[in-house]
Amino acid sequence: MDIIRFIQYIASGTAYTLGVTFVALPSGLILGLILAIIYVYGGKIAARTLSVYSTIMRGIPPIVLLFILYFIMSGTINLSPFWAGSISLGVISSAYQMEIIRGAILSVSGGQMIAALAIGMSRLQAIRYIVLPQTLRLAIPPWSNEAAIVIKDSSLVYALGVPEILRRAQLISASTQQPFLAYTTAALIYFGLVLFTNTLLRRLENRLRIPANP
Amino acid sequence: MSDWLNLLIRFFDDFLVGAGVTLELTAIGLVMGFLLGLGLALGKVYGNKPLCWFSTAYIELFRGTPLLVQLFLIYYGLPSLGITLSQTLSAYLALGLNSAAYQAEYLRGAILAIGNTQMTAGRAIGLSRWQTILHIILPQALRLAIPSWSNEPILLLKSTAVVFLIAVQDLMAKAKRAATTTYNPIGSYLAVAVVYLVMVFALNALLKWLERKARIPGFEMEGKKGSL
Amino acid sequence: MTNKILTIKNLTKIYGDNIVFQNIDLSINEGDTVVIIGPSGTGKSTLLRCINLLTKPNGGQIWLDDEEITSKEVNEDNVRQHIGMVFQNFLLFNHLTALENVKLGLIKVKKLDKTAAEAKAFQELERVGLVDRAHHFPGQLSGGQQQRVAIARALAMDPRIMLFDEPTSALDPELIGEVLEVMRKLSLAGMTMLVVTHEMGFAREVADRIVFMEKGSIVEEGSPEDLFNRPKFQRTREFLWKITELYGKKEQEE
Amino acid sequence: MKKVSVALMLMFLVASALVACASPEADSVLDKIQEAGTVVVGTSADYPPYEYVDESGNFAGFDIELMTEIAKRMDVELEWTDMPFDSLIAAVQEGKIDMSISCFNYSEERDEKVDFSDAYYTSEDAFLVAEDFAGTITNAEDVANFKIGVQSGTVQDEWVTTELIDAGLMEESNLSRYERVDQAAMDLQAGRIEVIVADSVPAQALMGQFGGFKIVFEDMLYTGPINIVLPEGDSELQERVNSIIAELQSEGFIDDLAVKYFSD
Repeated sequence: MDIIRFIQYIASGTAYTLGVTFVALPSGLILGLILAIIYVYGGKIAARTLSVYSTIMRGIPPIVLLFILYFIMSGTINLSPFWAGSISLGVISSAYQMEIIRGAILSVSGGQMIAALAIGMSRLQAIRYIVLPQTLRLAIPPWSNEAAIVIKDSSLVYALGVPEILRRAQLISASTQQPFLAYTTAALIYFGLVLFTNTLLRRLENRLRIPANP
Repeated sequence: MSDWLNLLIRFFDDFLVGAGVTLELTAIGLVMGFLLGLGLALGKVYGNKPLCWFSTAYIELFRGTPLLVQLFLIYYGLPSLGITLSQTLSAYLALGLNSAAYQAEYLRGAILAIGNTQMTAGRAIGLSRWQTILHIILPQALRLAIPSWSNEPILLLKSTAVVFLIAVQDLMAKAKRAATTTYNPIGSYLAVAVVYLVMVFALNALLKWLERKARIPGFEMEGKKGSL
Repeated sequence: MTNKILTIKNLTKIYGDNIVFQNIDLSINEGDTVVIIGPSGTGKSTLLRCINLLTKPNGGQIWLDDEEITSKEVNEDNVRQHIGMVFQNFLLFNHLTALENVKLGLIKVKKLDKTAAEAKAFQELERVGLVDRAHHFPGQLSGGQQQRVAIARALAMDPRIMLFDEPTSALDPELIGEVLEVMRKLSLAGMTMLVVTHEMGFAREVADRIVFMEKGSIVEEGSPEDLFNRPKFQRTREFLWKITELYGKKEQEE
Repeated sequence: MKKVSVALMLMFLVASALVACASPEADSVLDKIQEAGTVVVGTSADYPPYEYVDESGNFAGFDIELMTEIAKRMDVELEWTDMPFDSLIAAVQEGKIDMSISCFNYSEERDEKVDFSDAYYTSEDAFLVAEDFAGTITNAEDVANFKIGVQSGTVQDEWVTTELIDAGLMEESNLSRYERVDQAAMDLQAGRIEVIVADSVPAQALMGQFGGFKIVFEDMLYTGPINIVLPEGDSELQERVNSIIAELQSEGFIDDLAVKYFSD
């Protein structure tokens, strides 16, 4: 097999890696966002519960959680390893994203909420139009860190047999006896993806920056 | 539930052995990562151009790729270059090399926060560049780095859980064993999840305690007010 | 007989063991400007927040026109849009321009369409003299300008009454004048206003009535003339003396 | 952008709702299968040539094609669920899948949890070594003198664990349990292990794929007949599957498949 086809074969796993990331990251964001809002505005019991959720989810290695969630999911509904793995990674990421967004909500001053209520907005409107737009901008830098982590963690679905970059590197290293080349190629593709995402998010951050925001 | 407790009791010894391996991996990875990370941090801040460039490239590459890929590269990739390491040695090396990149960044932050003034002061009393680094800057920087550094042991402990994929008999491998013997994968992985949680909590408590210890008055550094 | 816009009876607020204020009675006629003065920490700001239902009182009642707004059936969001509030630290929405700050409530709360909201918002910015700053973000405006936008934002909702919570105390001295000027014009135009401030000059000149509060209760109230020249109570006299003394010193320093 | 996020949110909600619903138990799995018109079969598609994922991402292999024919003859649709090998028995036991085909050998411990169909093929165990392997293995137990690799959770893993380690013939540290059998092959190549104990058919496949390997020993240890795993105590389903297997054997269908997949 010539080198180009060799690299092509591994690179075609990128579609799966990106697929996993594009399911896990947004679902983790939506879940994390909802949980963060409930955490901050949902009263004491909700906050207590979610703090336990966060501690547990962040205290267990992602691969252990991935296996637990995957077995629960593949047992209850018929999902392909790709979907089960992606959603599991999303759930895992939700705990980390919840903490990021919660931190950002808390750093948007409480006065913003009060000012919104004072002109007659409901709490939900205040969260939707005042708190969240500011929160999400603040959350971009730590969130871009999390995006890189999710891209890297997507390699864990290898263990579930999803033919993503790492799995393909392994398959081709077995058939061509070129493991070093195969894994180096895989590593460089991951590196490119992480670099690309970071650059993209930095651009986004600059574009969304509020002029002269204190 | 009682099934689950039975499982936990039946495999308790096994899990303990696995937890021991996990802790060993964490400890060795941490020490290796610290020594190498310190070198990288110094190389990036004070090194000449090639050294600085190397340190930067190393840090970016190791932080920008999955640990699992690094592990496979070392375990399955190196033999084709004629370097065949054992399973445990490969795991130590992968964890150490990976952790070094992260620890280098914590240490670099602390070194930069100490600032140039300390270097000037050291040089002013006739110390050489490396003497100043060794006797003036590092003692302060290491203390300064403690709060941000104290995340690393826990992150590393959690990331050791992939080494079962190169057949190292860590806690996660024991869970797999329990799963295949009892045909109860969910229960087995839940059981080791609890063991991991206990280890993480214990380690966290230990680190908090150490952090408090390090804050003894008189050992406090002026640079602590620096922006970290 | 003039129309009472705001009536407060027996209002009490307690945080834990700390009585913020107790048994407050107060009423405001349509078109009047009432100024509350008194030392810091006597519950003046909390009183304003209670009136706007941002804080729940522990006892007592408040009526806006003829509606009891402290009753349980009341929709708080509805009440708040009829009570404008201006805060000490402006609290403009940081991610929106001046125009958008004023416009948002019109669109989301009053449900105006975009063109109507924009026209109204420009009208309010005109009133506070900031049309030329419409597209600036809060971070690009001076403190005085920010506070004027905040006033325009509150006015845009066509409130029955405006509450001002120390609107100038976070401002550099040279910026205080422009805000007070806007408030003076509002008062002259017949807006009903309840103002907490330490600006004695403003109180003396603009207020129809002055209320002196101390340690959680109203000590005395009356016309500026009566209160400043013939205070009935020793405590009022002491407070007024202290504040003019302070003021005098401050002015000499600058 | 808005639509995308709404769609994703919906997707996520649906998924989590599905997770929350557990499948109800039916009286006979056969009734349930026929009622639904679909049989849900679990496999672990990482064991070529029995079952694997081909280059275009479809399931392929001996077991896969056999099961497709069985489903056709049951007159129902076939739905595959791919899961790790270790979890297949549990999934059948809990009724999450109707049956499982994944090169299952009979074992007593497994039989306590689930039922087995009649055998559709008979396999042997093989000891796979590098071509320059110099050791001698005359009895199966002689393998205890070498560093062994197995796929985790297979009967070969079971055999080494009980017959060699528990019997005191070898140290547990000399056994490496791998997630996948091709990982073991890579370690055999690197010289970290000396012998792979595996089913002889995949062992031959590895020989072809990697090169430089040879088989030094072949026998039935714990392996032997390969069966389909069925839910415990469901005789109706068992009879139906057995009769189809008998049909396929007498028609020569299974022999043809073996020629297609197992001979080079």
